[in-house]
Amino acid sequence: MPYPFAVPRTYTINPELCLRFQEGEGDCSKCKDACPEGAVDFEQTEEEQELKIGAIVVATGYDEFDASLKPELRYDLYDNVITGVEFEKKLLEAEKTGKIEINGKEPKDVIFIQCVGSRDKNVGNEYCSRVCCMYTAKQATMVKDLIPDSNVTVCYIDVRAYGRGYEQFYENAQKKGVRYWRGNPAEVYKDDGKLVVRAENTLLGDPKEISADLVVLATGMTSKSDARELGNLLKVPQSGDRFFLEAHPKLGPVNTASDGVYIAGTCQGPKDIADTLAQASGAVMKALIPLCQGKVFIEPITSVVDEEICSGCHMCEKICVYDAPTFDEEKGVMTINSIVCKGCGSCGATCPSGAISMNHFRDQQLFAQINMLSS
Amino acid sequence: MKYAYFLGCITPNRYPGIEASTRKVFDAFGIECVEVPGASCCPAPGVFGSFDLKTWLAIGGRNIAIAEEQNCDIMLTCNGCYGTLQEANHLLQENPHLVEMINEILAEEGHQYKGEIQVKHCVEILHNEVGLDTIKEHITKPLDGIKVAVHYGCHFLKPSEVRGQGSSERPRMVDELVNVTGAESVDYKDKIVCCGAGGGVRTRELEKSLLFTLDKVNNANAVGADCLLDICAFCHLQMDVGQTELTGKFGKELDNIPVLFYTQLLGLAMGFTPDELGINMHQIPMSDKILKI
Amino acid sequence: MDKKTGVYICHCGLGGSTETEEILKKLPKGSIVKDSQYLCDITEQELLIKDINEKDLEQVVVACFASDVHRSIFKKVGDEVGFLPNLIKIEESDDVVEKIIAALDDLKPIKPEETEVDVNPSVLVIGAGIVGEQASLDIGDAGYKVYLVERRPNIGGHMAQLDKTFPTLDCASCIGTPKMVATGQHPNIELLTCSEVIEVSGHAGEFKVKVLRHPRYVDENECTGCGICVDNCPAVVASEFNLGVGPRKAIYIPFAQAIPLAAIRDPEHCLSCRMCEYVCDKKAIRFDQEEEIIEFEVGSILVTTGFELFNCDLRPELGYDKYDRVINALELERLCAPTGPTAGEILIHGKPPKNIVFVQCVGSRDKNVGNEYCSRVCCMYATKQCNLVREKVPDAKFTICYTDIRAFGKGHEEFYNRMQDEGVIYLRGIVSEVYRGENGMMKVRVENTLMVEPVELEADLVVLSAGLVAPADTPQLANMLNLDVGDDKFLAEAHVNIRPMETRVKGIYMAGCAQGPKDISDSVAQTSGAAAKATIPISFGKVKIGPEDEVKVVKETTATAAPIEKEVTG
Amino acid sequence: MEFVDEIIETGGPILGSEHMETLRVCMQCGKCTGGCPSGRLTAIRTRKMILSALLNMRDEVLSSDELWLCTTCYTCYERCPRNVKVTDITRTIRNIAGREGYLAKSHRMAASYVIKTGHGVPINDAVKESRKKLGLSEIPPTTHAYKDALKGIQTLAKKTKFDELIDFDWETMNLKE
Repeated sequence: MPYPFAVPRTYTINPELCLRFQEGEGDCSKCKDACPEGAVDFEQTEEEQELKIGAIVVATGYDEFDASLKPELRYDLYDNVITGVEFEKKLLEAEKTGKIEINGKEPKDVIFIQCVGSRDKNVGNEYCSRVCCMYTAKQATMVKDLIPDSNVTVCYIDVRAYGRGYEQFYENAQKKGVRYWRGNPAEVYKDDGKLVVRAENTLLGDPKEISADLVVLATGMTSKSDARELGNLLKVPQSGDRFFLEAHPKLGPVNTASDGVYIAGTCQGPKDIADTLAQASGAVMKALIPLCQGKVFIEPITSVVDEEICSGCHMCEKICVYDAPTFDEEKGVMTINSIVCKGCGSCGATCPSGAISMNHFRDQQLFAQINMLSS
Repeated sequence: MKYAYFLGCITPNRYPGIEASTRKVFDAFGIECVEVPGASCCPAPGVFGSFDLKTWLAIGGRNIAIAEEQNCDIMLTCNGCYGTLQEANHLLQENPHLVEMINEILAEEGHQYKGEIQVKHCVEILHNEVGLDTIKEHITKPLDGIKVAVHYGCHFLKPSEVRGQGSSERPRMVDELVNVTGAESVDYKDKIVCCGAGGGVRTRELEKSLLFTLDKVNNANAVGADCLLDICAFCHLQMDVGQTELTGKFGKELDNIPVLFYTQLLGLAMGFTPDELGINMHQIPMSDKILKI
Repeated sequence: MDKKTGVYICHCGLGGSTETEEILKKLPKGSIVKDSQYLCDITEQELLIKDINEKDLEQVVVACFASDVHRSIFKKVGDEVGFLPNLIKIEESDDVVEKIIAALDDLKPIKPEETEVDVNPSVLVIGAGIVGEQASLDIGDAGYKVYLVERRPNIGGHMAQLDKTFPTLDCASCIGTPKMVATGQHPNIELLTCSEVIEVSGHAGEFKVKVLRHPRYVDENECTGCGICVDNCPAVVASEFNLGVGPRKAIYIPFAQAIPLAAIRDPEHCLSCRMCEYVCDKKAIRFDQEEEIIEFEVGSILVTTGFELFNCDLRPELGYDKYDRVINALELERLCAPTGPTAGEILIHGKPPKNIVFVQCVGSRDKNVGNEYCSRVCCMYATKQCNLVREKVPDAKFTICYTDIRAFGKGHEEFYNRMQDEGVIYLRGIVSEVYRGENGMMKVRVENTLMVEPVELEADLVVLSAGLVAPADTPQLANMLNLDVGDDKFLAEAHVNIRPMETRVKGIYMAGCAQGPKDISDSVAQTSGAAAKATIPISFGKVKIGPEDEVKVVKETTATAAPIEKEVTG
Repeated sequence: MEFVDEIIETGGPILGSEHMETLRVCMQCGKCTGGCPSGRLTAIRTRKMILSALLNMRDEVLSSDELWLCTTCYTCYERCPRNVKVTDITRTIRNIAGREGYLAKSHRMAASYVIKTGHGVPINDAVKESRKKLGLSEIPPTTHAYKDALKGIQTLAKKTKFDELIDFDWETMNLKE
C-alpha cells in the first residue's frame, strides 16, 4: 500500500521487485498464503474496458522537476542536498519523532533554494510553479519550530505569496526567524564536510558563501512525461510549457480544443490546492451541461466533400488529427463526420482535387483575409 | 484654563523670544501658564533615546511627575520636548511595569509619576481649545500679503499612531493657524521634511545636518516665501543659527530667509511689537516687510 | 458529565498525543481514550464503530485539526450507531487535555437525522460581472432558471472597463461583450439590474429572496438605446464608467455595449426639464417609476459581488489627490481603451506621456492601510499596460517599481520576460513618495534596492497600481446571508484549501473576487466550479439539511447604493 | 545570541516586545530608504541597515557611522507597509552601539551637560540679558534655578548608570579622558 490512508485501501504488487515475477526466482507466494481473504491474485493481467461516456475530465496532475538537471546544485552528488518532496517526508517522520535527522544528525544550518526547475529557460521551464514559495515557507517554519536554534535561510528571487492568507504566512515564517535571502544560488559545493552555498545577496550587492548542513531544493512542477501521448489520444494540444492547453485562458479555462474533453488542475499548469479544486469543479460544471441537457451543439463550420469531384484518395484521412474523414465503401468517396470535425481546414488544403471545402467559410473569404494582411 | 509651561532647554536658554511671545499670546486668551519648578532637559527623544532608552524614559517621567504636582496639563513650545514627554507619557500610561520602574528611580527625589495629566503642544491648544474663531477675534493687525512657509517638524506629527494629530503627510493644523492671521501658508517642496537637527545629527555631524536646512531655505525661497515658520524651538535654532553657519562656517551660498515661531507670528498679528516678541534677537534679521506690520 | 465517553485524538496536524492517560483520569468509568492515525480513513472508522458497540459508549469526541471539513466523513458512524462524533478542532498551540475536557463539559449530542427537502430548480446569482455572467450562463445552459441581480444599470462589471487582458492581450470587449450579450439573451436568465438583494431567508433547496429594484426611470423593454434622450439632455456630470475621465449626461447609457441597452436617468443631477421625455419616440421615459420589491424562491445562491479598487488617497505621499499626472491603473485603462472617452488617445496635459512610472503595491501588501494581502493582478496588469501604452506611444519609456514580481499564472512569466526584452525597466523598490518638480514633471522617490541607492525618477505620468479591496458593503451582505468575512474583509470560504467556493451556509456559494483578489482566468474557472456546486443539488432535486443550515433573517435593510453606477473610489 | 534577538531584547522592555518584533518581518521593499530625507544627503541606507541586522551582521551595523545619520524624522516608520517600527529599531541599535563604546565624543559631551546642569543646552550670559529685556526671569525656573532638582537628575543618572555609559567623571564633573 503506497501510504496508510490510501484509497482504494488495497495492496498492490510491484512486479519489478516481487521475487515471483523475477526471472528464474519462481514461486514465492508468502503474501498469498498469508492473506485470510484470499485476495492476492498472481494471475491478473492487463485488461481493456470499454466505457460509453458523455464527457471526459483530464486531471492527470504533474511530475516533479528532476533536480539532477541542475548539476551545479549537486543534488546527484551530496545526500544532504534533497528536494522539497523528500524533505516533506522527513518532516512527516519528524511529526511523529519530534526530530529532523539528516544522516543521523539534526541539521543546524538549513538553506532552501527556490525556483529549481522553475523560471528557468536553461532547463526549458520558463514558467513559475506557483507553489514553491509557500511550501518552502511552510517547511522553513516547521524547521524553526522543531529546531529553534537553527539558522534557516530561504534563497529566492521573488516571494510569490499571492493567495489568500499567503502574505501572512510568509510574514509568519519571518516572525519565526526564517531569513529571506534575495539571490538565486549559483552553486553548492562541499568544504571540509560542510555544504557551502554560493549566492549573491542582491539586496546588499555582495556575493557571499553560506554554509549548510542541509540544502533543500524547491523543485517545481513539470508536465507529465506522457502528456504528449495522452494529448494525442484525446486531441488535446500542449502549450509551450508542455502543460495541456486550455481552449481560451478566460473564456474557456477548463475547455480544450476537443469538445467534451475538459482539463483541471496541474495538468493545465502549476497551481495550488485551492485553485486546483476550484478549477476541478469548474470542469465538472462544463461536463455537466451536456449531461443535463442530453444534447450537444456543434460548431457550424465543418468541412464537406463534393462527391462529384472526390477521388477517394484517402489523403484527407491521413492529415486529419480528429479522425473526421472516413471512406464510404459504397460510394467510393470520402465522407466527413461533422460531429468530430473541427473545421480546421487541413483536409481542404490537402485535397489534391479540391473536393473539400468548409461550410460557411469559403476560400474566397480566406483569400480576402490574406490580401488584406499582405496589403 | 491653566497649563504647566514646560520650557525644555532651547526655549529658555537660546530663544527666550519664543517663551515671551507664547506667554503674551496665552495671556491674551486668558490662559494661565504656571512653572514646572526644577524641570530639566526633556531629554531629546532622538538623542537621549538613542543613548539609553531607560534614562530617557526616567528623566521624561520625572518632568511629567513634577508637572503633575502643579495639577494641570503640560504645555510646551518644542517638538523635541513634545516628542519625549508625549511618548513617555503614552508608554507609561500603557505599561504599569514601566511606571513601577520609573517610580523606583524617582522615589529618592520624592517624585512620583501618576499618569494623570496630558502633554499638549502650544499649537494644539491654540487650534483645538482656543479655536480659530477666537483667535480671529484677537487679530488686530492682519498679516495680509505675508507668504509663510510652514515647517511642521517631525516629532509634532510622528509617529502618528502615538501623537494622534492626524495625517503626517498632509497636516493642516498649523496652516490653518497661519491663515487665520491673514498671512498665507504656501506649499513648497518637501514641506514636511525634517530640519536636519534631530536624532543627534546636529551634534555629531553639523555640516550634514545643515544640508537639510539648506534644502529647506532654498525650497521656501523658490516659492517666494517671506519667512519660514516653525513650532519647535530646536527646528527654530537649526534654521535660524543654521543659516549663519551655512554661510559662515561652510561657505554655502543662500538667500537668508527669516524664521519665526508660530506665537511670534500670531503675536505680531495681535498687535505686539517685534521687540516684545523677541523677534529682533534672531540671527537672521526680520525683513522690513514683516517688521512694517 | 457522566456518560461513558470515547475520546479519539487524531494524528493529523498534531502528531498524536501523549496525554491519553491524563484525559482518561477525568472521564467517567468505562470511557476510553485513543490516539489514532488518520481517523478519516474508513477502516479506522470501522474500529470506532466497533468500540462504540462493544464498550457501550454513549458519546464520542474526535479531536482533530481540520474539524470543520471532516464532519460529513463520519456519516457512516452516525448511520450505524445513531449519533455522530462531536468534532473539536485542536491546533498546535492548544493544551490538548484542557481543550478536550472543556469540550466534554458542554457536549450536545448530534443526531445524524437530517431532513430531506425538495430543491427549487433555480439559482440566485448576486453580482453580474464576468464572474456572475459566466456562472449564470453555465447554470442556464444546464437548463435551470437563474435570477441575476446587479446593482448597477448594466452588467459586465470591471472587465467592461478594461482595454486588453493579460497575458494574451485579448481585447477585453471582444471577449467580454459576447458573454454580456449571451447573458442578456439567455432564455433561462432573468436579469434584474438596478437591483439589490435586501432579504434572504430559508435554507439550501429553498431560499426566499427579496430584491429591491430601484427605478431606472426608463422602460427597459421599450427603450432601444438610440441615445436621442442623451443627446438632448442639458445636464453634464463626470462619467463613473470612465472614472471621471470623461463626461456623461443626467440621462445616459453607461457605455455603448451596455446590456441591457437602455438609458437610465440619474435623479440627483437631472434638471427635470423633461426634454428626454419630449424627444423619445418610443415614449420610454418614466418619471413616475418607483422602486419595487420583487420576491422569489431559489434552490441555491451564488455570491459574485467582485471587488472595488483601492482608494489611492489613503496613501497621500503618492500624490494621487494632489497631482493630475498621478492616476490609477483603471483610469489608464480607460485612457487606453478605444471605447474610452479619448477613443484610445493617451494625452496627459495635451501630450502623449513619454516617461511613465508604475507604482506597485498601492493598497496591497500594506498593513499600514489594513490590507496585508497581495492583490494578485497588479504585477501583470502593469506589465500589460506598458504594452498598451507602447502601442500608441512607441517611444515611451516605462519603469515598474516593485517588491516582488508575482508572475505566477499560466503564461505570466513568459509575458514578464517579453516585456523586459522590450525594454520595460523593472526597478526593485517600492515608491516612497511622489512630488512635483520645478518643471512641472513628477519626481518619484524610490530606492533601487538592488543598487542599494535611493534615486529620483522623473515622470510625466505616474500610474498607481491600485490593489483590489472588498466592496464597502461586504459586511452588510455577509450579515444578511449569515456568512463570515475574513481578516482581509473579503467573504470567507468554508475552508481555504479544500472548499474554496463554499461558504459556512449550505446552499450558498461564492466565486471570483468576492472571495479574494484573482485574475480573470482564475475567476472564470472558479465561477464555473461554484456554478457546479450550486447546480448539483438542483440536478438531484433533493438536499439534506440540518437545523444549523437555516439562514436567519437579519432585520435591517442592506440597500445602500443608488441605482446609478457607483465607482466608490474612482 | 542572534543580533535580531539582542535588538528586540534591548528595546522590548521600554518600547514593547511586539513593537520591536516587527523588525523580523521586513520585506525589503525599500520604501524607507526611498523616502529617507537623510539618505538623499548622506550615506545612510535604512533598508540595508535592517537587512544587515537580520543577517546577523552585528559588527558592521554597530560600527557604522551611517547609523548616526538618522534624524529620527519617522518618515520610514510612518510609511512602512509591514509596519516595521524602523525609527525605534534604529534608536535601539544605537543603544547597543553606545554600550559597545561607539558613542561619539560630541554626543557624550552633550549628555554630560545634562548631568552637570540639567540641560543639554545650558543658559549663557547673553541669553540672561535677553531674558531680562523681555521681562522674563533672568534664570529660568528649571534645574538652573533649583539646585536640589539638579541633584535629583544626578542621582537619577547614577541609578540608571548613565554616568558610566558616557564615562562621566564626578570628580572633575566632566568626561573622563
